[in-house]
Amino acid sequence: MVGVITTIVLLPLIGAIAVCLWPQSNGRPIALIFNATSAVCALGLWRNFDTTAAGLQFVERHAWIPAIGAEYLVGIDGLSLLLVLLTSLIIPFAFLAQPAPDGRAFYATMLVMQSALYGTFTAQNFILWFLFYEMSLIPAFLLIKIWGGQNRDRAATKFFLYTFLGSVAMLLSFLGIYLARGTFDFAALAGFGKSGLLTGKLAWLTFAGIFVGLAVKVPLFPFHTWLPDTYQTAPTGVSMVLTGVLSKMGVYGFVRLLLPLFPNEIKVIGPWLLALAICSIVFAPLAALAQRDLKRMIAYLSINHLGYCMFALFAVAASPVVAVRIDTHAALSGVFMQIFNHGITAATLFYFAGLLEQRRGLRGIDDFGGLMQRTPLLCGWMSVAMFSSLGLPGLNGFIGEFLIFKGAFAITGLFTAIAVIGLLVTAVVFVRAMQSLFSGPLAESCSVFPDLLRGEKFVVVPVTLLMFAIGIAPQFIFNIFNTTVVQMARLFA
Amino acid sequence: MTPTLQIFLIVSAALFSTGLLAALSRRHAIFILIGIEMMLAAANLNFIAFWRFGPPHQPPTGVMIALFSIAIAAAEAAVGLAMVIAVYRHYHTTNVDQLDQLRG
Amino acid sequence: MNSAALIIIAVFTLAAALAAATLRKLMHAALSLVVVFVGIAALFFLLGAEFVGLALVFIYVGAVAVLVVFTILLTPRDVGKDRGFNWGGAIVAVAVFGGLTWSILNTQSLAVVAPHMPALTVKQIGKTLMTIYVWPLQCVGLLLTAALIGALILVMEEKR
Amino acid sequence: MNSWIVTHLWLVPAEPFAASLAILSVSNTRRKSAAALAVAGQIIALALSVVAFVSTLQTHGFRAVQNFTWFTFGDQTLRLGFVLDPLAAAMLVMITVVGLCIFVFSVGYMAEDKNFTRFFAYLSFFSGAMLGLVIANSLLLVFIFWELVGLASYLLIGFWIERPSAAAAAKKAFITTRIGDMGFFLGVLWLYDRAGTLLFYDNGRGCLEGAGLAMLGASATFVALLIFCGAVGKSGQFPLHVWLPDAMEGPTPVSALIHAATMVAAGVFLVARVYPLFSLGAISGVTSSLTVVVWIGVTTALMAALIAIAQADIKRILAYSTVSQLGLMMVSLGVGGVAAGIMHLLAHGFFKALLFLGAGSVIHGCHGEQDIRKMGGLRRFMPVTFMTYAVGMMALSGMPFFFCGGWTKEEILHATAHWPPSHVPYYLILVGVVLTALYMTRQIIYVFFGNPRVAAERAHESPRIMTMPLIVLAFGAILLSAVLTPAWPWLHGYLTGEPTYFDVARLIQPMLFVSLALVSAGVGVGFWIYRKAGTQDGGRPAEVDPLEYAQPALFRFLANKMWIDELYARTVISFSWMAARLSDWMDRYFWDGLVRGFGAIGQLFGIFTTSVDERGINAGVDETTAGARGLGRVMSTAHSGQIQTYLGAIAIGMLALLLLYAWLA
Repeated sequence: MVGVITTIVLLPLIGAIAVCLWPQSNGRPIALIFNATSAVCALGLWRNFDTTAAGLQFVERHAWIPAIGAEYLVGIDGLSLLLVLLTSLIIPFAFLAQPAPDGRAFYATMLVMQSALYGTFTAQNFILWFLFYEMSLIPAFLLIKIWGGQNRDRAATKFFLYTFLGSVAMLLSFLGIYLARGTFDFAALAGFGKSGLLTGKLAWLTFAGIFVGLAVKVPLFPFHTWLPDTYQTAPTGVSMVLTGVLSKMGVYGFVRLLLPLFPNEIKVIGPWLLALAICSIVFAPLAALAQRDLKRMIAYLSINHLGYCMFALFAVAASPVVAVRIDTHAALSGVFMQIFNHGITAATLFYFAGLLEQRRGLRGIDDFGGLMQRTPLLCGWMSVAMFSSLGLPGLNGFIGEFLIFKGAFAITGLFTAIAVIGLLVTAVVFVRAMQSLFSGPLAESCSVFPDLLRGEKFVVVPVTLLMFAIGIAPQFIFNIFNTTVVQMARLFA
Repeated sequence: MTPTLQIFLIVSAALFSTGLLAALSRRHAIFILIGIEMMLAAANLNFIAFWRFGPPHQPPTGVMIALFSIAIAAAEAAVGLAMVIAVYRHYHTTNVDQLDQLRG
Repeated sequence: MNSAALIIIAVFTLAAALAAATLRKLMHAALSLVVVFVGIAALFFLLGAEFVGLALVFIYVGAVAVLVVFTILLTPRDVGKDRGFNWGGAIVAVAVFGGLTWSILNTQSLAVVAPHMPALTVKQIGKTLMTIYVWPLQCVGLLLTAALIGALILVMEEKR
Repeated sequence: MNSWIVTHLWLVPAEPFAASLAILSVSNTRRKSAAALAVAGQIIALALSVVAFVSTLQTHGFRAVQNFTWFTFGDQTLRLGFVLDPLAAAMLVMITVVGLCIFVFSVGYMAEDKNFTRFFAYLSFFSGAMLGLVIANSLLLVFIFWELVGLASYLLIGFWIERPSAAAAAKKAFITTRIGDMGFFLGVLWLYDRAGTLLFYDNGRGCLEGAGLAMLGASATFVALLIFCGAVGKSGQFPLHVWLPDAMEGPTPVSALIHAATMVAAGVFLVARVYPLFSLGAISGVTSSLTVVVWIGVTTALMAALIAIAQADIKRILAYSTVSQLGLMMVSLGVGGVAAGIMHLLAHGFFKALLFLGAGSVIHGCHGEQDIRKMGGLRRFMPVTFMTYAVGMMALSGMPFFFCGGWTKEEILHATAHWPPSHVPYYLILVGVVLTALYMTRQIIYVFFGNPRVAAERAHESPRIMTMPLIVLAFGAILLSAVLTPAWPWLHGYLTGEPTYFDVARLIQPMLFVSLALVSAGVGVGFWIYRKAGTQDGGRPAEVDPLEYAQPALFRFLANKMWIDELYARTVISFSWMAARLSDWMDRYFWDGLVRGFGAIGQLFGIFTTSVDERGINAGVDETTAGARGLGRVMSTAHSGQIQTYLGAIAIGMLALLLLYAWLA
């Protein structure tokens, strides 16, 4: 009997085959049907998920390669469920993005990536996890390389080299851990973490390997330089998935692997890690301020938003004294919230950037002007996404950021005070973008733009409503992971 | 004085490095193949030496691997040399400097 | 095991190897390669692996070296202008040699002498090949066949 | 048990919010229904506010809270709440009354605008956010509404979206106030950390009650100052006042509602709301945080009043006047006169809204002209506007007896005079009072007296729908005096929770004469200086200001707003641009180059062989000439397609592994 998680992971793969075999040249309808089916399964998972029970649920365990400790072990806890739901939300959203590449291969590749993402978020054994983790890399590479815009070769190679080198470092580290401890099971490894998984130089070496591998994926300053190029050149839908879900794999890895496995190492170099996160938070929006390309600008702000996640995680893990429970809970909840919120908000921003690009053919900030007069609806809904991204209360972005800051402030007040600069600069970036896109006299080149079309409204309105719902009454999201937060907080107690 | 394992290993290392030298420094494709053959032979020498100096046991794994390795090396040499001929026909050169169709 | 024999064979082999790597004329290098293989085969004899030594001589000296020579003959002219020697490669090779030697000498567990061992008979080898290693043997056979066909296809005249 | 209005207090802000949503969802062309919805929302909010106000009259020092859980994170909960006390109730009534007047006025003022419905949606949204702000019982909830108010202000300043100057002003307002808000945000975090709760009142466990304050201890000063940062930004205090005058780019009703009567008062309200944090551990009413408040307030009050003298735009004069008055309120709060400050805030809400709407009426009558030097003699063409404007001017100048501003100003002077640490603020404020009278006199003379100039030639009185709110507000500005006099200081007692009684003997106080003398001096000097303003006089051309003729250098200094904008442009703004460029450059070249350089180390062999080869020398030369781009070229050289290069890379990797082995062994 195949379990529900396996079904969710396999459905997109079957979909990919179906798209390839489908006689019509456009694979989008078929792809969307399979998306929807997985999403329905994910919703069923959510409905039957026991939010009060600790530990993994819906576990499926089969022997795979006993000789190297690899088993097929999937299961979800609150965090995994959150990310599965996010994936189910973002991928169909990305399929509807404009400008969309033609052909079946694009959709098939995206479906393969979706399957890999589901696998990554549900696998609980390192080998299996790593397999899915890498499986997501190759479709991403192909999507950028084949369907990307200008400089796609360079961007794709850079993306691949960075993430691939990171993965190699991580794999080697895990081999080291396996040789020392003889298991690949996340839960079992986490059990060793407290007393020190490894000792001496080897511990630092494995730590460094995993750290670099994950930091590239997130990305954390200064491993981020692949990101602006990649996000800029990738097709809109791919950028949405990259920022909405793929970047979360890194954060997920930090939560699931690095923090539980290396608590002592993180404590030792904690201030340096915090400084890196602060650099992400402060320098990325400053760099965004200097960008003229809309997608590149959003890409830099993505670095900033994930910097908050890293900041809170490091603060909790690196806290020199045992943090008060409320702070740990706030920081962890904030991170999870931010993961979800950034996923939908950044994807929406890319979606809008795509709409503008499709209408104008260009996407420089200076290529537009006075859009508010011509396309008030487009501008209005896009502004909502922008305000959500800059953390306006009442929209989703604020909840996560407030909790992150709340948790981090008690642990490391000075760093938090510096991190606030990031909030400010983000606001400057967006307000400036709104000024040059929406206001002023209507630019000649924009005078024939259509406003939001019916199909586009169907995409934008539900997502925006979700932003409002999370911003005003976020409890339904918190319910997903509250028990997981409590459980994880014990690690740091 | 009876020779230790180290001496054999050093000889093998020297042979390997010489092979590497040939493979890295010469421009002619056949020289590169010669270098690779030497490196493979050095590896075989290691297998045999470790087998001889290790604890005696059945089956003689080192010898077996060396045998297979020789067989595979032969196959490799056959294909490699065939490729040299094919490349020569196509480009009228065997100088690897000029074979950079895969330039990034 | 005789140290004197070992040293003589080793020096002989390495000298031939160096010649194979550095001689200007390809034909001379190919012939030096034959000498290298004979030397290695001698080392195998010294180590008590007579069967492998013989196989090496048959295969390398008998087949591979001949192949090399034929290839050299089949590609007589070379329009390449640069016949220079790349010293970068030499430095890397020396560095690799140094690194390997250093680690070999620094590993105490390698300073052992050969234990007494009963001679390895061809019968034993044959038995092992046909029992434990029967699958790899079949695979190698398949591989060789494939290589043979592949080489043939590669060297066939391109159709116009 | 709480009364119905306390448990349903959320309905007050919900009405305008609902109206805003409803307006946004109706078509752009249905103007009448949009206006009706907005006004209806405001009327319901007003009615509910009055109900709330009445319920606070039951007892002295009435306070009721309604707290609820917003969400649970981990096993912790975050609670928010609403509070109804005299401060909140008084603010509610003031905002809804003034707001209603302005809504009605807008129906006339914006009648021609093509985005009429959007305007009312924004206006209702603002009103809802502001009402939420005053009834919030949690610093976090205050912050949330605070930001929403800022958003509404941003949208409304930039309402005329096709004007680049409006967009720039909106941007400036949003960013400048957000600088203050970031301080406020840190204050929220700090308070939450120390007190463990953000609720103001929670049956003795709130952060403004005994136990919560005790937990704060010495950090209260920092928390208070950080919160004050937010107030500085929103209330346009020095040094973050620069956005407020520029905000006059918005439609005039917006200036009246947001930038005069309500939003800018939010800062003052906030300080009053969290006053226990400021006064914690006070010695004879003085703490270091309050001292900061006083000095910031004094600086702002005096500076803004000085700048107002040299402005020519009718709305800018009022804007600087607002800044100055807010400074005055801050001083009042800082020296301990909380009730006085809030009373002035309420009174200011009425008369400044009146003045702005009057200015709007003038601009409407003069067909969009805002330069006072081009007006003149308007009292004949616009009698109602003139009368109401004069009432507003008297109230703002602080003319005693009949105008509410006089009584509250007198009370502020009284409080300031007795501030223990220093008398300097008192004297500076006296100067400020004279200056206020002076610039208001100047404005009145320029606009309503003298000869009609260019813009006044075709001037006409505004329609009834615009003059009615003016009259209502003018009466409000006068009638409010009834509860402000020292003889029957009902409002003072209501706010402080002390019983009040009538005693006509207290009506006459020394401070009254000081105030009267100063205002008279200001008005008198004003009439003397500007008696011939707008006409040719001696060697002075007609278009030159008398003060400009007498003191050109000083006038230019003031007219250019003391060059503070320029100073910021040269320092803060250019610095942040440099930082942005630097970050971008570092990213593109340094970090990326560094990482690529790391990659190149792995491919050292590629570099090595190329540097030996002639091709390598060429690449090397290129590298030096092409600067940082050379690194990329070196990288691509590594991808040379040369198998030997790849082989070499493998060998180097092997060496690296050996080195690692050596390091570990």
